[in-house]
Amino acid sequence: MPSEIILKMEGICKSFPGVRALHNVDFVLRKGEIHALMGENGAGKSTLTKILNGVYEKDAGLIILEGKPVHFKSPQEAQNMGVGTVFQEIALCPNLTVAENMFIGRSRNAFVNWRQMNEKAAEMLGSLGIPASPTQELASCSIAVQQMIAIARAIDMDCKILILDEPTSSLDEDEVQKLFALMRELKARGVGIIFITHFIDQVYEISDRITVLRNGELIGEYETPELPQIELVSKMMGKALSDVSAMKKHEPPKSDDRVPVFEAKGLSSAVGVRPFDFSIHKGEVNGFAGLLGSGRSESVRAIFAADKVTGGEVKINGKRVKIKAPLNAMKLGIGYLPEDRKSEGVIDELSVRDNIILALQVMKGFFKPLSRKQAEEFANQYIKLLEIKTPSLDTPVKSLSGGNQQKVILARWLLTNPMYLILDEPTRGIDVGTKVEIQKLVLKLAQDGMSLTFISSEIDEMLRVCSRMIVMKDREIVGELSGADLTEQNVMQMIAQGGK
Amino acid sequence: MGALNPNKTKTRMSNSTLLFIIAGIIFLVMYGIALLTFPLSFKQFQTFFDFFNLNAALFIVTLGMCIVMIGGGIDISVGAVCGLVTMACAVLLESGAGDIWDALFLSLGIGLAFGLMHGYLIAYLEIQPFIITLAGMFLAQGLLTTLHREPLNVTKPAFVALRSVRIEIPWLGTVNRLGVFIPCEIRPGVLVVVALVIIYAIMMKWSRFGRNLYSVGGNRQSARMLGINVKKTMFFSYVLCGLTAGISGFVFLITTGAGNIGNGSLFEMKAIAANVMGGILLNGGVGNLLGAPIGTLTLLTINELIRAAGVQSNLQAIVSGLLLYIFIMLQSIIMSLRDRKNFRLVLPSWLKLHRPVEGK
Amino acid sequence: MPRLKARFDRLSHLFLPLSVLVILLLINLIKGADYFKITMVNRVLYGNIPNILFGASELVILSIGMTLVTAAARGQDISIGESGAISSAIFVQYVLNAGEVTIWTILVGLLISCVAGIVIGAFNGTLVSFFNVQPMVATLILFLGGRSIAFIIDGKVSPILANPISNQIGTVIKGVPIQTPIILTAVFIVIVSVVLKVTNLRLYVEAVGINPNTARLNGINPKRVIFLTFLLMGICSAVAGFIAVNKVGRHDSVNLLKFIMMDAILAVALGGNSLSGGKFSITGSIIGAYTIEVLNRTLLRLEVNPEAIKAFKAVFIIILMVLASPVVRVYAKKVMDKAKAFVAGKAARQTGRLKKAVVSITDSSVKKEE
Amino acid sequence: PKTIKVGIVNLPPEESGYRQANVEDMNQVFSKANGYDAKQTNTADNSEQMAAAMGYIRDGVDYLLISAANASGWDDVLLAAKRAGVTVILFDRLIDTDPSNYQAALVSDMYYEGQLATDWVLANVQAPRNVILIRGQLGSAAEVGRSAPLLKAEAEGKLNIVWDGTGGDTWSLEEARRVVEAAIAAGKDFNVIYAQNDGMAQGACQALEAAGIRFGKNGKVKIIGFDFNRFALRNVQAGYWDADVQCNPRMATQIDQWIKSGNIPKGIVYQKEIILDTKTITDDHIAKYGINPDPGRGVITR
Ligand SMILES: Nc1ncnc2c1ncn2[C@@H]1O[C@H](COP(=O)(O)OP(=O)(O)OP(=O)(O)O)[C@@H](O)[C@H]1O
Ligand SMILES: Nc1ncnc2c1ncn2[C@@H]1O[C@H](COP(=O)(O)OP(=O)(O)OP(=O)(O)O)[C@@H](O)[C@H]1O
Ligand SMILES: [Mg+2]
Ligand SMILES: [Mg+2]
Repeated sequence: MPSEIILKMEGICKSFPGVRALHNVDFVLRKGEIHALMGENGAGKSTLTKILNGVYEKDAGLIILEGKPVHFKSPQEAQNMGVGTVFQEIALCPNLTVAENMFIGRSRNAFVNWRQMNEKAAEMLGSLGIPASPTQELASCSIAVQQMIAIARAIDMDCKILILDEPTSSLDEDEVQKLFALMRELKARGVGIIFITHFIDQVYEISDRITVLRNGELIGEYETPELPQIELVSKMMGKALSDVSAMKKHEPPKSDDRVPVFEAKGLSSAVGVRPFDFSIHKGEVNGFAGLLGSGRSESVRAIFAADKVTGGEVKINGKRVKIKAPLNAMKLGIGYLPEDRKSEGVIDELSVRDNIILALQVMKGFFKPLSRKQAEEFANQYIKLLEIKTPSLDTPVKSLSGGNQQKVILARWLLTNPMYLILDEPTRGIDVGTKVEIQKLVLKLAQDGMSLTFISSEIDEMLRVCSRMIVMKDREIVGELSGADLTEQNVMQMIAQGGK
Repeated sequence: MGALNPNKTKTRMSNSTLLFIIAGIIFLVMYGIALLTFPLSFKQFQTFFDFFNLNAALFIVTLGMCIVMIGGGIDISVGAVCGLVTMACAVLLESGAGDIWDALFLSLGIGLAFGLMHGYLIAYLEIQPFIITLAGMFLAQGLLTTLHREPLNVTKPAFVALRSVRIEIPWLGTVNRLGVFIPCEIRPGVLVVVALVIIYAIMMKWSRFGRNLYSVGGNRQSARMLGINVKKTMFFSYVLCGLTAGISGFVFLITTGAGNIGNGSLFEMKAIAANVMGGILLNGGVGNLLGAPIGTLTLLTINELIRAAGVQSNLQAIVSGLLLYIFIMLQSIIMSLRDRKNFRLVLPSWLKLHRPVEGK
Repeated sequence: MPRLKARFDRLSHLFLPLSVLVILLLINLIKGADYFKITMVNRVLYGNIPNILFGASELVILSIGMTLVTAAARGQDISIGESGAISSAIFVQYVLNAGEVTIWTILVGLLISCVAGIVIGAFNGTLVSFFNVQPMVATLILFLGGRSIAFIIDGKVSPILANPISNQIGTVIKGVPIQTPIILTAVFIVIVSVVLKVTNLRLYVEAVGINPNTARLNGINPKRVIFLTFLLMGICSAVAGFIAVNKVGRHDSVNLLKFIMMDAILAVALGGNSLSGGKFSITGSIIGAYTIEVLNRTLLRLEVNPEAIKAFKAVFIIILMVLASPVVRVYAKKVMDKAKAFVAGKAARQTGRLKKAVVSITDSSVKKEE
Repeated sequence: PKTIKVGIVNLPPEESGYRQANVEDMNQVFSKANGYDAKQTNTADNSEQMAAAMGYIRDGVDYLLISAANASGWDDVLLAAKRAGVTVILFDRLIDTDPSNYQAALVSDMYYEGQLATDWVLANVQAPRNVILIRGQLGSAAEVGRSAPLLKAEAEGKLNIVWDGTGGDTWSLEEARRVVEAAIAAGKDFNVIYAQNDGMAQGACQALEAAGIRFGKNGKVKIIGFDFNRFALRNVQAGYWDADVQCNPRMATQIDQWIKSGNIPKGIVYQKEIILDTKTITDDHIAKYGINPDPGRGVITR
């Protein structure tokens, strides 16, 4: 495909205090191609795109856009020159309407034509099937919807280069397909698309070319069809990976305890999940399956009392307990890793150490601070265990890459050694290698007697670790699958048919 | 998912609108109660007009403050700048060095200068607004005392003529103690207030700057990512606020006719209070510009209520604090009630999307 | 060595407030070399430094509370002066009605005024944490009405606290060479640091200030933490009011701690803390508070015309804040790096090409490995 | 007899101790028991004051008493009062307007107070007279009035102001203390402290005391305060301070007499005010003229 080169980045270097995020990276994007940017967590993918779109300033290197060297000092300049971005962490304004979020910062008119804007927005939303109204405040949309709005905005921007930084991490299969259709359309129009994701299948489905980064260095650029999946993974990880496939065959542990570790009857919460029953046994891993917005997160949040619980009865090891606030749940041995990392997971300005010990510390109580030495020990232990890439314990967690932040939160909960751990999308934004590690970890924890709930938008991932699957539809539990019945086919069917 | 028809989605009222409506209703209710309890005072139209006539400067300052508050900032120098302008203009006019136009330009110039300084330091050097505008306040006060310490009356005939301009409304008015009919009158400052309210309201609702400011106030980081020039937007909000404070100084001078060290003192606090009552949050990103005059009216109505009720001197501050308290509580309770209930009311059941917005 | 560096890094946030303080002290030194001179007057240390420590005592205590409130509630308490005036009015009333004044009377009075401070803090804190009112607005209520309340408690006069113990608390205790308010402030600071040591206050407050949502999901109740900081602020105000009223010997509801919130907020900012919450440094704020005291005195020392004193203060604050501005610091660092690179470059050129060759060899070998 | 309706427009009691006394005095004298139906509005904002005054005129009061925050801009209000037949009496602060616009004005003459104090210095302190001037809230009527005679005397070469300091926004003791400490640190030679209110004089004394400088009747430095707080008078009586100048906040009785007698003078009336020093002060004075509580004979308030 000898098509015209639209963007050339040469010798890009970027360091943050204590980290070399990019070193001498070259990158070439052609007109009308979808170019996947691959790498492990912290490889520097986001950083590279952020240098391109003016969020960060590069330390060294050249950016040549359509043959002309450019130097963007702000996303605004980049946008004006035709570089559109969907950021990894959604960057929209919650206090503006959906339509405004789609159009703000784009027009150079001194005045806003509301009617026209709303009409255009409604059209876009309609054609993309985004369930939101143009005049609705963005804050009232779910993350997934916000993500789609961000995409809609970028797509509508009429740009030459479109950067999609993990756009699919919170979308379900349907929407991913919709997005891909759009990407193909844009590609046909000659837009160069940089696509970042950790879903390898998606890369092979849509991309033309792959650039692999590792530890801030360029590994190479490849034509997608010419690079076998296994090789891609090993290039990303820097080692031959035989256990990727080996992993798939893990047998979920079965539990035979009679009394469930956790049992809920008629549980409901203020955000409107229908009252539901749920139980989990010692050493069991179960999952919640369902479409986007089917209420999976809401259900587990009710278990942890993350939203106000409005009714229901809860038993732990057969004993009735009251869980009114997250602290109750924590004290009873429940842990919860929320799906929205940015607003509910990390405390971004606090150090990695403080973020890791947070939950344990809170459980110990206000008057019993861990000694510094102890805290450091704990933190180091988990940094090693989960291979968290951080320059130091004192680094604020916000300067870690998305995936490493996620690991920090995981470490936080593992440190409390819960009896029952709820993981809501723990692998979102995590690279393949680590994903596998996490799945293994989950199974190991279960073998050691921990009960886990594992929610993921990738069904096969759940199938790999869960021994029982609870299927939800429209905020209601419609059925359960386990044992031999637990197949992708059956899950899909149940979601589609709503139970029987 | 595709089955979801976006047209079915009913729109939830935005925080700004809701707060504005609360502010409006509370003001109306309060004024209604005032009318019933103290008809003697409140039934006279002139009472209402006097709110504007005598407090035009406060209204204007509040507008400027409203803009920076929507942008997520704060400017506590406004009162001092207003005071400085009155004195500077008084000195200018009294010394005979300039005429009214010069004075007007001087007030705009001073306001602009402060606005530029604040804007630059806050937006481009990223210094905390509270501190910089506090310094701005000290600076204005210091300049004022350096300029002239004692009260200074402006006696220049042209100015005196300007400041005695009245627009009479012959068909509205009251009969006073001696049975003389006094028509209602409006002073020139009021026209400035009305003009500014209209201009600013249009600006905040329809101009790119206005919308950008909302987005910057809501989330600075996101605004930048959306391609908004955050620094420029913030910069302009402070420039505008400074400029507005300058205008208010001139209007203040037209209202009272003298430069004085006490002019505009505590305006910043009043403006903040008024804006909050008008539904503009200090966090930024939320509020309707029209809330600013509504809030100011509420504040002034509280004053007039306290006067008419003859509240004991030492209790006046306490009572006005208490009324502010009740007001804020009402606002907060309504907001939290809505957070609990409103979804069921406005949205179809399958669309109950709710997750508390971070940062409240 | 790395340990030392880590420790140094941890203290790096103090660089700003300290450097500002040092600049001011230098200005004073230039004005007169005897600035640091300390003499004994009536067997008590006397000089500029004791005067500064003495004068700043209330401000230091208040800025500690302000730091906590700022960090957790992401806003400022502007009613601290009023709160101090009210609680000290209660203290004075208690002492005046207690008959004979002993040290116990004073202590009980202090305790009562602390309770009053806590009640006031609870009032503000309730509004902020449970009713979601922004701190500055919530505390505006007491800012407006507080002094009237204090005046009414005073019985509409300005009562006099003329007893020897109060006098000693406000000045010196016989035989102690340091003025009592300085000692009290030091004790207070020690208590605060002990509290920070034995509790998780810092972690809770910072977590809540940065991300209340996450804090909640990790078992912290953000409302309670914010509420707590206001209670602590109340205690700080009460103690500051106690010191102030004993210094003055008279409860002047109008002037006691007037406008001190501005200085306290300034101290927090000068201490390198963000006024929009999150991470905080109490040490920074304390240094900031002393810096402000030094600043106020510097202006006097420079014999600035009283009419212009505020303008000068403003100019000083602006200069200090500009020096402290993140943008300027980044810029300065760039310039420094360039200068360093230049010097290093010179050195490198002298060592000749040998090194370069080595570097390029190692570089290429690294590349080959991949 | 029929109750007399009075509207009082005054500054807020939070402004100063003086104002608190003034406001209280007004409230006490214009009471129901005394045959008045009076309301008082307290605000430092000129516009709000005018709004209040207009309100009282609309309410149809018989007398309108005004202590204006700002000396100007009142013409409309006064005219409205005239048209409505309301008698206007100014107290404490004058308004810059044609005297025909109001009936009477009863005011303290701050300049006169300053003159009393300056004259006292000239008469009782040997040259060279090196004065530390501690100003109150800058630009306030009291500060302007009390500073002027001293500055004038300096201009005439009768004394030197070696140090000129201010409390800025406040009349606070701490500021005064700082000012004197700064003067001491700068090695200034001084023998008079002219503090513009009693609290500030007290602060100055604290600074002197800490520095071991003797002051008062037997000391090197002469202390002058203003306002006639009883504690200040006791300090003077004990020879701890040297002189105090009266500033009488109690104007209500006089105005009450005028109204009741129906014999209101026309134009400006200045209150009679005095200066007391260690020689002239008596217990009677303290009891009669002092404001705020009395610490008792022999008690010195440091
Ligand atoms: N603002 C920042 N400050 C300091 N370090 C940063 C910052 N942003 C990124 N880094 C560091 O730069 C490196 C590259 O991060 P980047 O976000 O580009 O990774 P990524 O490839 O996008 O990873 P992920 O897949 O997890 O999102 C990481 O080590 C990260 O810690
Ligand atoms: N039909 C809908 N349209 C738009 N938003 C919805 C709809 N149904 C639910 N939501 C919102 O979408 C968000 C996601 O819902 P929830 O987290 O319960 O679902 P989930 O199955 O966990 O989905 P996800 O894959 O996003 O985690 C919630 O905030 C919910 O309120
Ligand atoms: Mg990334
Ligand atoms: Mg979910």
